[in-house]
Amino acid sequence: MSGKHQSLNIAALCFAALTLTSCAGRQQSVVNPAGPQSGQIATLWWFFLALLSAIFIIVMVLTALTLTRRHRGIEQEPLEATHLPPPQTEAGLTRVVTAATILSIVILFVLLVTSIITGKNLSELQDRKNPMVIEVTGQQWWWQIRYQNSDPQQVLVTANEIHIPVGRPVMIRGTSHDVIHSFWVPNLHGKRDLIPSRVTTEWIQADRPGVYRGQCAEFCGLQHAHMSLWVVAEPPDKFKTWFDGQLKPSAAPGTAVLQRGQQVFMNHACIFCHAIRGTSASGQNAPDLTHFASRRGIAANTLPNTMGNLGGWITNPQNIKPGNHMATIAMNPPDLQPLLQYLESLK
Amino acid sequence: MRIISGVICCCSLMLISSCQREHRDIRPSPARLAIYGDAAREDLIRPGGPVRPEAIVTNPYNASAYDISEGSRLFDWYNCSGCHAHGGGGIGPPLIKKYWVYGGEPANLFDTIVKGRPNGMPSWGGRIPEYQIWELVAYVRSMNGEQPRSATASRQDIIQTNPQNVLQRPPGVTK
Amino acid sequence: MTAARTLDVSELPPFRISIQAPLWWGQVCLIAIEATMFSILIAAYFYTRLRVDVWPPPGDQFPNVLLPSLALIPLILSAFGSYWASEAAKKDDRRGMILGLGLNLVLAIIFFVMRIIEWHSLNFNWMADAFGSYVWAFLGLHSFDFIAGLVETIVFVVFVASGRYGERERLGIHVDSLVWYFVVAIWIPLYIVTYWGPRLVETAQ
Amino acid sequence: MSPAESHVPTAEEQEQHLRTLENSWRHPGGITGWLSFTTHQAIGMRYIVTAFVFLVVGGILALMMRFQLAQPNNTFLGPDRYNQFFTTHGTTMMFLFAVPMMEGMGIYLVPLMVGTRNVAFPRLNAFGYWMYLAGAIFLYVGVFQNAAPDVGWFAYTPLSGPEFSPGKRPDFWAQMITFTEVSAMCVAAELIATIFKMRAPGMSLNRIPLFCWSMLVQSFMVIFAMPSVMIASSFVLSDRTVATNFVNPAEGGDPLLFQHVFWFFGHPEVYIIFIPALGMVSSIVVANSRRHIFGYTAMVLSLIATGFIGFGLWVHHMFATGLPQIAAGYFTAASMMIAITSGVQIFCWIATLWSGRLRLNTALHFVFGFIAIFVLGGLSGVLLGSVPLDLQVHDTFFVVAHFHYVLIGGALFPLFGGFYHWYPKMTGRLMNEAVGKLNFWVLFIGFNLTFFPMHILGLKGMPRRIYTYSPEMGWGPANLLATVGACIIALGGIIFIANVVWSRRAGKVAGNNPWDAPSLEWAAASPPKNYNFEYLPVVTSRYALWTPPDERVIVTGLRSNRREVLATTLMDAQPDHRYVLPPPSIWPLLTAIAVTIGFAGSVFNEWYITWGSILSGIALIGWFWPRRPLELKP
Repeated sequence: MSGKHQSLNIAALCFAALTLTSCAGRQQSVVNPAGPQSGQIATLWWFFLALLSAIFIIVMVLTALTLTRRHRGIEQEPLEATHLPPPQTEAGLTRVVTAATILSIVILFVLLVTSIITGKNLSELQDRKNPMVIEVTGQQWWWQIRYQNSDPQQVLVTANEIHIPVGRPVMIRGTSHDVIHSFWVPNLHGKRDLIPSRVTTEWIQADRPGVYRGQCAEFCGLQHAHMSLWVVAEPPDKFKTWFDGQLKPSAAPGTAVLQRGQQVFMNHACIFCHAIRGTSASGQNAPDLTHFASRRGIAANTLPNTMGNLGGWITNPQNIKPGNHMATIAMNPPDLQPLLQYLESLK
Repeated sequence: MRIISGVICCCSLMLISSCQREHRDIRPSPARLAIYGDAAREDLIRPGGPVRPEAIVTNPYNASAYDISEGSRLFDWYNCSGCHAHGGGGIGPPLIKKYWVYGGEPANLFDTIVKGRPNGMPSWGGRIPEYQIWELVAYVRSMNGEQPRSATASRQDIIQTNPQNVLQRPPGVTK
Repeated sequence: MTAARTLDVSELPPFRISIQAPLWWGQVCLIAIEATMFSILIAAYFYTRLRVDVWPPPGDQFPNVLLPSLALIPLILSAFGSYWASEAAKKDDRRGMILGLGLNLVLAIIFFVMRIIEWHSLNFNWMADAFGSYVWAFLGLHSFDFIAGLVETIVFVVFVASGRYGERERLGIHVDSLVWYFVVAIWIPLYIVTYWGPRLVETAQ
Repeated sequence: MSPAESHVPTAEEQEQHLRTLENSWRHPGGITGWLSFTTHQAIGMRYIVTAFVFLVVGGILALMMRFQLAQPNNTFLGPDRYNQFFTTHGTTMMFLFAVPMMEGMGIYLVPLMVGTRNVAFPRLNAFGYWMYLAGAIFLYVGVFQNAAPDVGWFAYTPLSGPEFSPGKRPDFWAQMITFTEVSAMCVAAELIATIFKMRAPGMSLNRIPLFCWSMLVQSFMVIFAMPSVMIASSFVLSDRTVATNFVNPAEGGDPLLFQHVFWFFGHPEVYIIFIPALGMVSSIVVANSRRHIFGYTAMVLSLIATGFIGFGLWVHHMFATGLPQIAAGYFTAASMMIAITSGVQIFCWIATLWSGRLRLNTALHFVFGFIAIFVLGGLSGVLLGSVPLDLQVHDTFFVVAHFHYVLIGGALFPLFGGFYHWYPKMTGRLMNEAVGKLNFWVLFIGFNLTFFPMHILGLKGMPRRIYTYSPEMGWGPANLLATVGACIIALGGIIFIANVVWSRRAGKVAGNNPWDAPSLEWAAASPPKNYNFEYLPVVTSRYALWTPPDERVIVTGLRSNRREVLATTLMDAQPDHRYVLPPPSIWPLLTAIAVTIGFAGSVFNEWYITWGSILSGIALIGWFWPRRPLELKP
């Protein structure tokens, strides 16, 4: 049937289009799993896809066959007299339709069982003994990340970038500060909504080192499109060094320029919303900037973290992310340059 | 058919009539980015002081629902609620009232926020841009019903659900 | 269309005041809609209630049950008035219709007065919390239906008393009785949820 | 009561009968007269035309969105505009196009198909249309006031709550729903009463045309689904206006409650939209394969089963909120079960086509297109029913692709087929077949070009409802392809409109039954007279017009000097009594205006509810004011 050919052509066309850019977009893909959960789901996906495509093709072929000359009655007597085909045809059709119905019930049952088994396996991939707990709080439009720990000295607060050790299950406990968001890193696991006044949990685990992109998947307002995060999976030792580095307070500004920059930061609205550990800045409404320079992106990874982008972001955030909550402050160049240098020094 | 044309007519009428309530000044105009600087701080000799800036005396964001809600967000973020609670007052005077020491008109409120006032009200002029001050003014006035009800939020949705408290809850407890 | 045979229906009555009337079925559909609405609201009530530990929330006292329970008596009796009227409507008995509707009216008003008195004893309003919102939603929605039914009854009394009525109005009275049965019947679950709900589920916890 | 060998009306009796009938069913003249029409053809046509206008409007919005997404970091619309557009697009297509369009077709066709003169409650019918129109205007007043809803067509709280949606945007959304629900419920009630009580004598339940069955099931779904969306939208509205706390987590409410209540409507809504379409498919297939439908009983049962199961799987829209395993398992099973009922119908149609003698006209083209697209959409639906897979593709473009395959494939294609099938009945002229087939291919190609790539976008991690994306995501090419496809769809729409307009003037004259179709609407004149049938037909088989003429029976003895119809019994449609329908009236419009004042005003000030109720009370009294003659003389 034309429908089938049509769809297949389109499919081919799309895959062609995709291969052109196959290098790009691998970091946020359902079919490029990097952990056990996403791996299981991907397997299930291919299984479903194969089975369902088979069904689709069969149905389409049958439909197409009804279009042959024979069925269009061009080579057969018309039905105008009775408007019913001969009884044996009818009986045959009844048998076929019954069989098809039963078959589809069986297939659906198989799909149901496999899907439930996979679901069960997913929920069993947990490390109850010494879980590594990361609390993710969705906010319009960024992610607050909090490495939970019984020892308050070991609690780390950062934003928009999660580092996890390879091969260790990590428990994501999520909630929201304002509206409903959804935590989604396709290469690692499916979605989990972050709902105000509720805590939702999800277990993720990365089996190979890499940088995986996640994005808010529940519409959350003006800048829903620019609310992404990076998950960096590293070998345990590398993770340890990163973690310890992040625990340290920010380095005191060495040079005069950096001191000036810090002063600018403290004297402007920045200080009301941002925190920099080791200074008097302790705002909680916006990302913690203690080790800002070590992060990959700014504005919830809307832009790569370069001094140029940072300058553009600070002077006019509403251009880059219209509607976001960062204050627009007309800052004169003599103030701006030191501030940028100071922020970029927060390694 | 006649009905359809009628619809089109009133739609075009709507298009012409602008609606202040729904206006969203997402990109504040450069004119409203002014930082008044610490020079604006109140001198203790002349409480009240002259209204600044003389240029604008009516709030540009008056009756704009978006800016009122932005104001209420800033009211929390800049911790105004620390002293004024949610209008009820505490360390600072209540903001839901009829008599204002330094005047309750938009221009007076603007002035108060820019310069600060004796006995604790800090000067914000040096810190936050003009447009945010006007948003705060709009919100403070809405507390006293001096903004159209249709532009004011009926209530704050999730004031008491602080994520940290939520996350501290032992599993299973829902409230 | 051309046909050899015909089916002559001229002997059939031009109307029928019974379950056979299309209007009866239309009314049943509208009642089904209302009933569904209230059941969903009740389900939502219990969903909300089971998410919290203290119910009603601190500060809200239990709505007292004495007056509403007494009020059930005139309410249920009023349904009989309505039944009387609908039977009379079938037999085209004018006196019966007036008396039935009148009885219905008087008892309904008594009930409503009792409800209004009872409202003042509630120490919370719909803005207080979810509990308040639901209680007032139940009361408000049911009162709305109730008043609508009341007005309908009054109108019919006027029509019948003034003699400007025929089969259509009699059918109307018959079908209107369905509405009134519903208004009465739906209040009983709502009454239980509103006044006993908090207590019952509380003890269940 | 059985057909008697009684007196067949003579020619001059018929003449006389016809004249009085014409007279008692004549439309009132003048603009007030036009505003007080109550015949089902007029109201049905108003529904269809209005709904089609909103299909075009929604389509234009969709096209704008496609332009915005055509390339990375595009600034054609910007976030605020984009959010308003996709919300208005979804809301328009769901509430202002799909449901009213299906109801319009039902109102137009059901009385013809069951062989009566009008719907059971003509004035309620008119009222329903005015409410729908008022709701549509209300929403678009908002749109043009820069107050279009911008929170998604299922305005999740707390995003749609008072704190995060300043202004009146979600209020316009919520109140528009109230309008359209009232209208939908009126239609449901009167269609049920019509199908139950006003069928032609002899049309027992097992002889009802499948389209009427589907409208019946749809009407029942409306009755049990719509109240729940009214509750949901009222939660939002009252939280926003009078500060109730139904969904406010701070005061014991729960945002998830809104999702439950909304989806308890939202999922059946899909079936409310496409079950009538299934009925249309059956009509087209029967007429154009020239044979009885295969497995009538199986079809009816699966329609009813769909109606029931449709209420059992709302939670599969909420898997990502983290539900207990067991609940998720149940809803997966339910989602799979509904695939069976749809599958049975597909099989039956294929069997019918297989053993029929196909007349491959445009309508049948659209049926084949429907099968191709809808099967694909249904299969991807099975995929979404599985919890683990749903966690990945939920709220991505994969879902966007899925529901467009189901809704456009499942509802729009049959609808266009229906247009081509019934256009001759509605206008008396056939649509141009050559243009029609071109129209089909353009739409079909454009559709697949637009929505198939979205599956892949979803797998590549593109969430829905994002107004832009960065180049390095690699979503550019597929999106560009989709935009091109959208333009082709628009072209298809233009071809269709051109064909409609051209055929209206110059199409081939159709005659009563151009397709030699079996159902009763083809016995009426095209376009039908206000009274549909000169003499009401008596039905002796499931395919009335395929019974030889000499076995046909007509009803005599109905008075023609007033709008009188026949009420029959529920099960086997025995004549029970005659039933007089009211004359045209302006009161439905006045009532609708009164209710509109209440609804629209209450968005800004809750007291309007009171004023609106008082006004509508007055209007209703006018509506039911006793008519002369008070006594219905036999």
